[in-house]
Amino acid sequence: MLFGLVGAALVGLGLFGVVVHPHPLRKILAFNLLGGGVFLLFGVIARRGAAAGLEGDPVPQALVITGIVVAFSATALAVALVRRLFQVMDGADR
Amino acid sequence: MHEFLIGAASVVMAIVALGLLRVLRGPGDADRMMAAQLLGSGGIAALLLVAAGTDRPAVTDVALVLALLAAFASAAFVRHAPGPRPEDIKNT
Amino acid sequence: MTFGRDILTILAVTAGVFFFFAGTVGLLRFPDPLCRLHALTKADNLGLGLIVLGLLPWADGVWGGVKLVGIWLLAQLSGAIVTQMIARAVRHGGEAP
Amino acid sequence: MSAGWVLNSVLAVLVLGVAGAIIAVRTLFAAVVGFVVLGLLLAIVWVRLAAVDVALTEAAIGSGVTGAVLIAAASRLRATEKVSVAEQPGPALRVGAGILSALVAAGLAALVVFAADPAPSLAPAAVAHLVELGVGNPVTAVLLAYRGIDTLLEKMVLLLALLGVWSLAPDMVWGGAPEVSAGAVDGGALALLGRVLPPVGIVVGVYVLWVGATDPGGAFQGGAVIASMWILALMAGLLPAPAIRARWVRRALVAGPAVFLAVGMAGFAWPGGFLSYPAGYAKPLIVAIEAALTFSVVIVLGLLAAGPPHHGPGR
Repeated sequence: MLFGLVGAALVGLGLFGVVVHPHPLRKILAFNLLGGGVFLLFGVIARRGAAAGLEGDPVPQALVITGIVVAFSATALAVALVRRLFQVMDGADR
Repeated sequence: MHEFLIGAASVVMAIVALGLLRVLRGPGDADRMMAAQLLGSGGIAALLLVAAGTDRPAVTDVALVLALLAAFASAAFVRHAPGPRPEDIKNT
Repeated sequence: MTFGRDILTILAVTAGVFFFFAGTVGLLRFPDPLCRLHALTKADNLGLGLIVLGLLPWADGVWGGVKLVGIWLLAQLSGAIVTQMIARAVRHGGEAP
Repeated sequence: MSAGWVLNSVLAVLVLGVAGAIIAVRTLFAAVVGFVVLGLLLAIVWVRLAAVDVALTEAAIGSGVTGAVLIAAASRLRATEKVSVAEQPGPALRVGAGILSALVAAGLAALVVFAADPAPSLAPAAVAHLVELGVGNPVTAVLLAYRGIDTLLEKMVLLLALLGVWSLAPDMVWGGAPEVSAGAVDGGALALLGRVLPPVGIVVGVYVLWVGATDPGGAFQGGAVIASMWILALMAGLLPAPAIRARWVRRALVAGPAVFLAVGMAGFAWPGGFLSYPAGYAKPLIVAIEAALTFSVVIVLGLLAAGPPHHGPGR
């Protein structure tokens, strides 16, 4: 429950950062923050679903694991895009 | 005893978190990495304490992975640390 | 026997927490990066080491104890190397204190 | 329970503080270090939420590999920081974004506070077939048996992301190798780390993969640990970064999904459905898929972190 509220706050902070920060890398960071908040919400839902001798519902937990891996691949792609963007912009300036 | 171990984990986390002020203050990026390194050791210690305090030995594996990867971020930092590098001058 | 074990754990863990405290104070209060690095290594070595020592009696069998010591050694090894790398970065980067 | 409550509160305050700092701090590098720290804190939070599998994933991928990618990017883009200061948003946008974010966060918080009671749970359904599968870890069972298709598609997402990263290379270097190593400028400390850590790391990675059948762990966590060791060796310049047109790279990338698909297709012939395992063979098949997946995950994660090719195949 406590961590659920933390998750909600992370989503809010991340959203704010995505909108407000002009630098694309900061936007990527903020977006990962937002994602982390959503994962935490899932974690709290999983914990509440403790049953059948388990301490948490394994289905949301598995979803979060998949989510973390997908978030990493998206981040790596976004970082590569940003680096290429700045390379191209540098070239255009000169 | 379990209460003591969990309590000790809280204290360790709270203490090393103070070191995070260095991340904010800097001044250099090296100082920031140091604070992160300290929090890494603190996190490992807290996880070990939690593993013993909640009788969940699997948590030790998380500490093991953290200990292994603690050096990884610092290595990435050193690899790209500012300073004259022949290849940097060539590429930028 | 149990009593002695508990005393050992409490003493070692408390001492370990103290070294983390000392390391943090050093990191915050020492004037230049190399001094701060020096403070950091104390926390890394002794703080974690004492906590591992205190937890050894609680380890999950011999294998669990080996894993605990292994984690400490790993942290030692990478801590030592990383510290040296950061020190070099401080010197070459010319980050004046 | 009181000590546990204290620990949870300390963690909650820390996570919020670090998250706030990531958004508020002015220098890019401080924000990235904050993100690495946040990953570590979240790993501990996951342990407190009794989700040790997720904690391992967060420690290995969320903090470790992502952190390395972001630190590298932040160092390379240091020069671009000042350019964008001129594009700071005005106060109106800030206030608007603040209100919007606060509303979203409040809505989610309300969801948490007024959550459905009793909480819905699929845990009993997940436990029901564990004995038949021969897998002791329910999360592994969900990932590879009940919802195997999600995991298969996740592998495809990783491959697509890698293709996307590669496509960003200029035409003339297509098929070449990414640039990861800097040569031994740091006097050998990095090279020492690159020599000493990977042997330990590979053992730990295989261990994490192996215990995944019964205890927290699994293909992605183990794969991420081994992948970071590979990247470390690449950074230290001990191994050459592979050219992306190399045949072994392509084969390694498809090996995991190919084994997964083959088992899935075989499911049509024998037990009667895509990705269904024949009775009695579930555990060996799951372990085989995990081993193949780990191998591909290592290569995909490593190459994703390495970035697009930097110099042409000819050189």
